[in-house]
Amino acid sequence: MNWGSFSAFLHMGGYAFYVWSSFGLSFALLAFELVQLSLRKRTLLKRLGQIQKLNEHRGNK
Amino acid sequence: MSIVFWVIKRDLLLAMRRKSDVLTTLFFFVIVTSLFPLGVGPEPQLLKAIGPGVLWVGALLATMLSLGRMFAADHADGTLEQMLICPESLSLIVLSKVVVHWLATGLPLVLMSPLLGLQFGIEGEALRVLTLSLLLGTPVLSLVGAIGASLTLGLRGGGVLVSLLVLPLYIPVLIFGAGAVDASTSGIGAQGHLSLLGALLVLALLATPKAVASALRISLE
Amino acid sequence: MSIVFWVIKRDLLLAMRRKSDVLTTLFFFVIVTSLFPLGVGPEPQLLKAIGPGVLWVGALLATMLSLGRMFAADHADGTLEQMLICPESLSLIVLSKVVVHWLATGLPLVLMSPLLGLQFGIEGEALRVLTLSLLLGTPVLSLVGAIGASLTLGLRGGGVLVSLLVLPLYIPVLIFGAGAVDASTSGIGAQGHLSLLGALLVLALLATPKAVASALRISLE
Amino acid sequence: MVLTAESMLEATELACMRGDRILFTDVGFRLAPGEFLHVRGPNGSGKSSLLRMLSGLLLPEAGTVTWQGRNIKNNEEYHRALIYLGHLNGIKEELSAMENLKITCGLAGFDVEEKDALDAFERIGLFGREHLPTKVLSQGQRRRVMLSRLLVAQTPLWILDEPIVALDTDAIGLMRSLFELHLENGGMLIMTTHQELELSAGIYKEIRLTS
Amino acid sequence: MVLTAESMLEATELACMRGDRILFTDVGFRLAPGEFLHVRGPNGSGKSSLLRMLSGLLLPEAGTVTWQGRNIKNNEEYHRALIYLGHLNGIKEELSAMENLKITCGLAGFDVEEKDALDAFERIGLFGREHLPTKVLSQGQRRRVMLSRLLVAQTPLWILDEPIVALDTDAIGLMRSLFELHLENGGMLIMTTHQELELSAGIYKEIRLTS
Amino acid sequence: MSKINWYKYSAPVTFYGLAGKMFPGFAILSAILFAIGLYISFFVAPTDATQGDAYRIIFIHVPAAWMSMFIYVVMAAYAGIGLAFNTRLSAMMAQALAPTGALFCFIALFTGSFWGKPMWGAWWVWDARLTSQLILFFLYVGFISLQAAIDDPRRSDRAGALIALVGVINVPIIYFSVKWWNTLHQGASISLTKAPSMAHTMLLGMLIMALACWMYTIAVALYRVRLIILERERNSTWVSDLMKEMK
Ligand code: HEM
Ligand SMILES: Nc1ncnc2c1ncn2[C@@H]1O[C@H](COP(=O)(O)OP(=O)(O)OP(=O)(O)O)[C@@H](O)[C@H]1O
Ligand SMILES: Nc1ncnc2c1ncn2[C@@H]1O[C@H](COP(=O)(O)OP(=O)(O)OP(=O)(O)O)[C@@H](O)[C@H]1O
Ligand SMILES: [Mg+2]
Ligand SMILES: [Mg+2]
Repeated sequence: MNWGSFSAFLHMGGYAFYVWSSFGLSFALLAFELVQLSLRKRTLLKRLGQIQKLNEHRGNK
Repeated sequence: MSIVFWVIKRDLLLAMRRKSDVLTTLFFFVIVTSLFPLGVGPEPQLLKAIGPGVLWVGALLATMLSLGRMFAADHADGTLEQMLICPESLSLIVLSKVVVHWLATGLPLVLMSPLLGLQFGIEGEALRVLTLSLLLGTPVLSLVGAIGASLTLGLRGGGVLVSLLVLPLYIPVLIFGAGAVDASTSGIGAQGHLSLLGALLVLALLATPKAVASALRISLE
Repeated sequence: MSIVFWVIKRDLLLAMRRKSDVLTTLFFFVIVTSLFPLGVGPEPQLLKAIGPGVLWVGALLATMLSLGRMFAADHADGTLEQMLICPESLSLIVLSKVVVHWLATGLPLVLMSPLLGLQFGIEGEALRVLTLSLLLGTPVLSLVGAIGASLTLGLRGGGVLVSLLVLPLYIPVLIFGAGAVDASTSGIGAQGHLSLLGALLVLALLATPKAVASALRISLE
Repeated sequence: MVLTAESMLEATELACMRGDRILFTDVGFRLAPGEFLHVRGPNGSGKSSLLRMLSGLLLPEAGTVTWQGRNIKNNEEYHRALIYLGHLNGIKEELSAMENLKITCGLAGFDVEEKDALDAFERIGLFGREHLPTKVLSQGQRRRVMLSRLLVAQTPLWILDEPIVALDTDAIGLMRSLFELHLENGGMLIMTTHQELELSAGIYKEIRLTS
Repeated sequence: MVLTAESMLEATELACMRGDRILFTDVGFRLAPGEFLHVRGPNGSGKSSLLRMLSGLLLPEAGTVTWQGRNIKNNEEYHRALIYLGHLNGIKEELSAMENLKITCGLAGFDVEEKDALDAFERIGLFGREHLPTKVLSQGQRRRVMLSRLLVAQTPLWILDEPIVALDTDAIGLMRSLFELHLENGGMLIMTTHQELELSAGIYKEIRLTS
Repeated sequence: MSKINWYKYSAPVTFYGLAGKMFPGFAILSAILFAIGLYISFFVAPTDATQGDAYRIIFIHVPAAWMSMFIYVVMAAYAGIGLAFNTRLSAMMAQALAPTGALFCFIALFTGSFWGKPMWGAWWVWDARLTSQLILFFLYVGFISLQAAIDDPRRSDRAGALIALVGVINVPIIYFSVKWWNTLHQGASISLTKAPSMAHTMLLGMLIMALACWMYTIAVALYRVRLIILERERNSTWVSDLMKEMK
């Protein structure tokens, strides 16, 4: 174990800003990609549902 | 008044739809500034010295290149004809169009400039002054550019003509703008340069819309 | 073979008729390079150091901006369709068009560069190397640029796309080109850089026409 | 030449010169509500030029055009009363039919409801294509987008340069009935076309240009 | 389906998809010398798309097009035998009619004599306008510049997309007789048009697309 | 309608199901590996003698840099196969990989920046490696925006493939030209300080993080390619059957 205390861990030997920004932003970006993908899936399914409805509507006619 | 709303709405919509037009200018700016280190070599000292100049020249060129688009599409597809025969004041339409032009070209440049400044090693106060000078200067570039754009509408090789017409008018803006940063780093203070830029902006706001309106009428004869 | 003749004749005729198109590129080159002293300040030492870089970046930007015109007019008025269904080899047509493009944009830049070099205080051997590097490099820019131009034909905001696509491909040319002058002034000798530029030229001559031909077919689907 | 109460648009002794060629001289007419002026003539005789003159886009070499007795130059009222559709479509390829219509009408000074616009598109046969960018539409469909403006506008004077080019027979039929309705309601129509188009309403007038 | 000796152009089971819309499926025909294929259908039904497919500009979603039994893809011989004129003019606004004609023919692989070109312009009614830049010409005159190519070319297959749009009646008459001559000489013609155009020569065939 | 050659549409259909089955496995694997990798990065690996704790950025920086390069090559390979054999699935795979590749490229760029500031005192220097990474980012953005600008999927696949191939030929040219440019010019003032004798645990940590990134990439690409398939086939019968099932 490298760190004497939790605050030492957070302090990162004086490089807290750089280290945490790097890791934080990186994982935030990965998470953002996942969120964006699931949003895209949701809108796509909605649109497919609409197409479906439209087709049924036409079929009934 | 509603005409202003419609023109702005339409042009913003078009800008959104043709996102890449907006991006062109921004990207061009980024390219110009990033190519320089590749051209002149990587020494930090040299880069820091030429940084503000490069950014300002980049902004100026990017704006100049986007001028062609200000009225050209409307001219080619006949919308401009419709605007001329529309009952509202043409100056107002022109002003709205210029505002959208700045929102779509000038503003992104201003927002991008701190990042590019960092690549040249410009930091702190100098970076702040650089951004501020661009914020004041780019609207002037759009306004003055509109005159050139409207005068050269539909002419063969409008491109070179626009540049020829607006370039002399742009040079004061460039000198005060790039000068502001130098003044601030050399300790003179950028106050004077920035006020002059502000004065140029007010002048341009008052004078150009009418000039552009009459230029448009002449061009569409 | 006669197709080459006709394409070249036609494009040269059009270039003569639209003289201002040719002038635009040249003029842009002149502007970029002349604005820099205004932006970065007048110290001769600084200017001499950045001179080759500025000229090369200027040439690169000028070529990049002219790429849009390479196929756009032919696309808009349907001539390109006719070329695709014409019995002759498309690669040959493409090559002819690129040649004219270079004659109308690259060559004038090369001819102009000694003059602009002098403005930056570049002289003697260095100036000779600069011109030579441009002479070897600008045809590569035209050739490689044709790929970008053909792929983005008729797309929204082709402008930025072309820049995005060709820029990374241009960088080696820029580096070797601007590097040649530095190498010659620093005494290493420009031989190596210039041979590399020559190699790039041969590579581009062999590979690009086919790539452009297929890009055109893709774009006109 | 006394101005009758009814004649709204009046052109006197118009002349047009293009390059070093005189296209026409001494063209004049009066137009009252419910009248239809057909401008005829072979290709290149100056029809489009005349129409542009009447809309104020081209200054006449000689002669004047007046609207309710006032010259049309810088005449706001005239521009409010006019729709001019030329050879150019005046539509943006990137925008959909719906956006195009809303915006052209907005620019002309009146708002269109989404519903009215949809109605118009349905009538003109663009149903289901309202939201496609116009550049993917066929030649005839693009013309229809431009013409849909006539369905929602309430202006008295229409100046149309070959409006029915590229339209199929159904669409031509629709346009014919639209023109008839417009004339019956007291509208005025100035038009060129090389195809035959007989209207059963309105008073027919004709100008023949020769080349 | 046996290939008869005479059928030169043959299309089988063509299908076309645009965006997510199926425009047509299962379109097929054979064309022999002296035959005239009229592609009909309302606006947006896919006529232009079919013609582009037949000229090799658009890959069919399904089906094949053959010329003398060989697929037209990368088929030089076919392209030598073909003239395709679409909605776009394919002419350069800055060049004169004469330059345009010479160059398009040059690109298509044969040279035109100045004299023949002048003859063609005289016949098509552009006399005296040959040396004006085409951009100052009227709408109909521009179409004529494009069509003048048909007067000097010797190719057997013409594919024309609404060729008579914007032409006046004289010019339409001229085009009609030109088409008839072409068919009589054993040429083939594929065409769309919304206007009526009855030809008194050749064998008439028809494809009707629905929307 | 029956005359359309449905055969060439069949591959995406089957792959749609397959990708759905494979996705969870890779996703879970990547989560576990990330956890282990992060544990090693922060708790097992010791503080560096010269760089202090700032060096820990290496555990995200280097894997991201590796990924950005690998993904480009893989993407170009898929695109090339798609162009040569007209297989739509591989074109879709290329399209699905590109955003993730660009993302890693971006991560490498800014983590490098955040490392450079404390180490060199500058956010950015025009070093060969940095510059070529920046250019790689431009290549990604070019590919993505070209595909996004084309509405017609067939054209967008083929145009994208062409530019990806041209790009992949150019990457080595760019790399060497930049390197040469830089070494010719540069004094000894600044150079990329290589970590002294890479410690064992550091290497292990980097490898595990890299593996985690790989799993992440595969999972995300599978997920995205499913969406692309659905989007493109939205009018086909199997999609509407699927939609009925889901109701
Ligand atoms: C924006 C800045 C930076 C960028 C774009 C960048 C880019 C890269 C790239 C592309 C690689 C992979 C190279 C390969 O595997 O051959 C890499 C590896 C590496 N980078 Fe960076 N870097 C940056 C800043 C830094 C800084 C500031 C440091 C340390 C002070 C650093 C240390 C390393 C190390 C140690 C490696 C692994 C070296 C190896 O595997 O050979 N980087 N970087
Ligand atoms: N610079 C010029 N020099 C000579 N003639 C010119 C010039 N500019 C225009 N013209 C002529 O002016 C006429 C333009 O006429 P216009 O477009 O009004 O014709 P139109 O009647 O609308 O024909 P169309 O039915 O073909 O549309 C053409 O005959 C053209 O040749
Ligand atoms: N991306 C797309 N999405 C939906 N529909 C599309 C798309 N692209 C094209 N279309 C449709 O394809 C058709 C194009 O048809 P085409 O141009 O061949 O028609 P046409 O028969 O020549 O019509 P016209 O008589 O008007 O010239 C139009 O109906 C258009 O709406
Ligand atoms: Mg006309
Ligand atoms: Mg059509």
